[in-house]
Amino acid sequence: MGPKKAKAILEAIIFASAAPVPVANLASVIGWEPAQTELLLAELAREYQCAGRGIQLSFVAGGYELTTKQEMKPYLQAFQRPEISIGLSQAALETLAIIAYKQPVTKIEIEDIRGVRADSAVNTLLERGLIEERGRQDTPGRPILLGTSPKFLECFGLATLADLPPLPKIRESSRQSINDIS
Amino acid sequence: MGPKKAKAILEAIIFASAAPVPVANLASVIGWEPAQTELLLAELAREYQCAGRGIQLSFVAGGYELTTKQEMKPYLQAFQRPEISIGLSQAALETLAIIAYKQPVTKIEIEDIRGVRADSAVNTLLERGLIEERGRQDTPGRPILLGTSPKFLECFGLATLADLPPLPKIRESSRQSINDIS
Amino acid sequence: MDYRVHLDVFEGPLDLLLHLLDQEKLDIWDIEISRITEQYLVYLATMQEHDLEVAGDFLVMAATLLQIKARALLPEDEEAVDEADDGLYSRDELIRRLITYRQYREVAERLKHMAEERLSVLPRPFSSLGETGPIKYTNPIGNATVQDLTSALVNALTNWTVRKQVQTIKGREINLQERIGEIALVAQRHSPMFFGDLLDRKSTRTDVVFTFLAVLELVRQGIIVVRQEKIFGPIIVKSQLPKEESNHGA
Repeated sequence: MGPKKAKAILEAIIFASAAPVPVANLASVIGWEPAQTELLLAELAREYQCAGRGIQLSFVAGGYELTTKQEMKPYLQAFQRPEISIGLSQAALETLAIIAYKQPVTKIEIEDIRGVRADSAVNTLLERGLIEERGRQDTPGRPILLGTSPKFLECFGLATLADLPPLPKIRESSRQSINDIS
Repeated sequence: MGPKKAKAILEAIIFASAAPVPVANLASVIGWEPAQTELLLAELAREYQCAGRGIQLSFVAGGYELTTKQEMKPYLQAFQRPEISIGLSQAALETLAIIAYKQPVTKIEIEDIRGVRADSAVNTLLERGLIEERGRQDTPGRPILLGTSPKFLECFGLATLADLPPLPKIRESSRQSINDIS
Repeated sequence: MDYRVHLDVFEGPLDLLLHLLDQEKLDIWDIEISRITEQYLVYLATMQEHDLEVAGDFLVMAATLLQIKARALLPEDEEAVDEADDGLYSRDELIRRLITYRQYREVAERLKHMAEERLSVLPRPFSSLGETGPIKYTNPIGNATVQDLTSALVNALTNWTVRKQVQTIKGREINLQERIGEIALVAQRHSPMFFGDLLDRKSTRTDVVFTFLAVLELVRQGIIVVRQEKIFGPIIVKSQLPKEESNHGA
């Protein structure tokens, strides 16, 4: 197939994909050699670079993906209506962080660290598929254990849990508490 | 701001949005008049039309959205449109058609037209978010009024309700035969 | 034959009537009531033969058809009975309804086609922006980054440390494990006893909760059993362990 049609197909596939698309997959759909496909992708990427375009083609995590350009961020933020933001609340984010670093962990342990009820935050995270139940702890009450889901890794662009960054430097007293929990 | 930058911003916002974006919202971010913004969007849509592109800009459900082009379908077999699965029964589809054309309409009116109970079909449509309640009719029993939702437009690729195909014409020619008794 | 195939496909009496009209290649306007009534009744009979539940709507239509047919045979005094509140309607009304229904049935077909067409263009699978509709978690973390995650944890831990220091000053700690041991002993000695007797006047809400948890754990381990005769009634705790010396003395 000709380069124009092939390029259109590449654009459509990358656009419709939830994750970066490896070049091998793209090559097989258009029936080109991977090396030739790479060249075509480079051409596509160059076209996006022009000043009139707001999106870009980049190579991430072993595949190609479309994203908005870096310099569009302020306009996207301006566009975002705070009351309909689908982001996570601070409570949910802290709860997610505790679960991510301390998993498997019970709701009581989370409540102990945060000092407030965790039900609502935990439900939010479960609903969004970021965490999941991991059986029960063999202690009184047999509380449910929580851990992060594969979707969590995907959303934060992590290959494995080992890729979570080490915690940044913090006050001495807090450092103590991290040792306690991890 | 210049048209190039404005166009890039429009592209980025529409790309990043999950639902079609109304022109008013777009205009306010780039600080252009809505009418001028529409012209810019038309230009953008034209650029996408070129053969080397796999995606298109269209006006659906009162806003602008980017999707893959129709002719890309064969190459995108592996991908599914999220959330929208039309799989509606004939009953639900007919009920939806009546609501779409006659809205706001009561369940009784629907039942009158279809000649059968509408509860189950109406519930299905409500559950799928294709229709919504529109208050109550000021008649005895105060029945609930039903109308289509924005999601209906989106699922059926309609810009506005005015874009619904016209109802098939009733042939008037043999009208007198109504009066005949056979 | 043909009946068999279509039996359960009809959306209602109007749908069935339209099908019969199509089959006979009859125009709605030229509907021959007597002919169509006969066919309609044959259909209903077939449905019953196959033990398919014939919905009330189908029966009402049968009655309507029969009445229209009967009226056609009578002299023209129909106006008087036309609007009778028997739930049935006239031939004109039937034709009007068939036409209206057919309009929507046809347009439903168009809509179905449009929806299918719509399925052949794909949107982006998720968005990075907020949405205007009900919240869908297509991108469940909004624009949070891993850095946000770590700083959230640091924040939580910092708060925790501060709170812990405060707690240590005023707090006395309840150890669940200790409480379990205590209750096992008390229950063994005083079995059977009331749950309430495991507490005293100084017990705080936390004490109650811990005692309750301890009891649940002991039940799980099979060391004690509990019984409650009615909701909110007293809970009776009974130890499963053999009693100590006092038992022998009795």
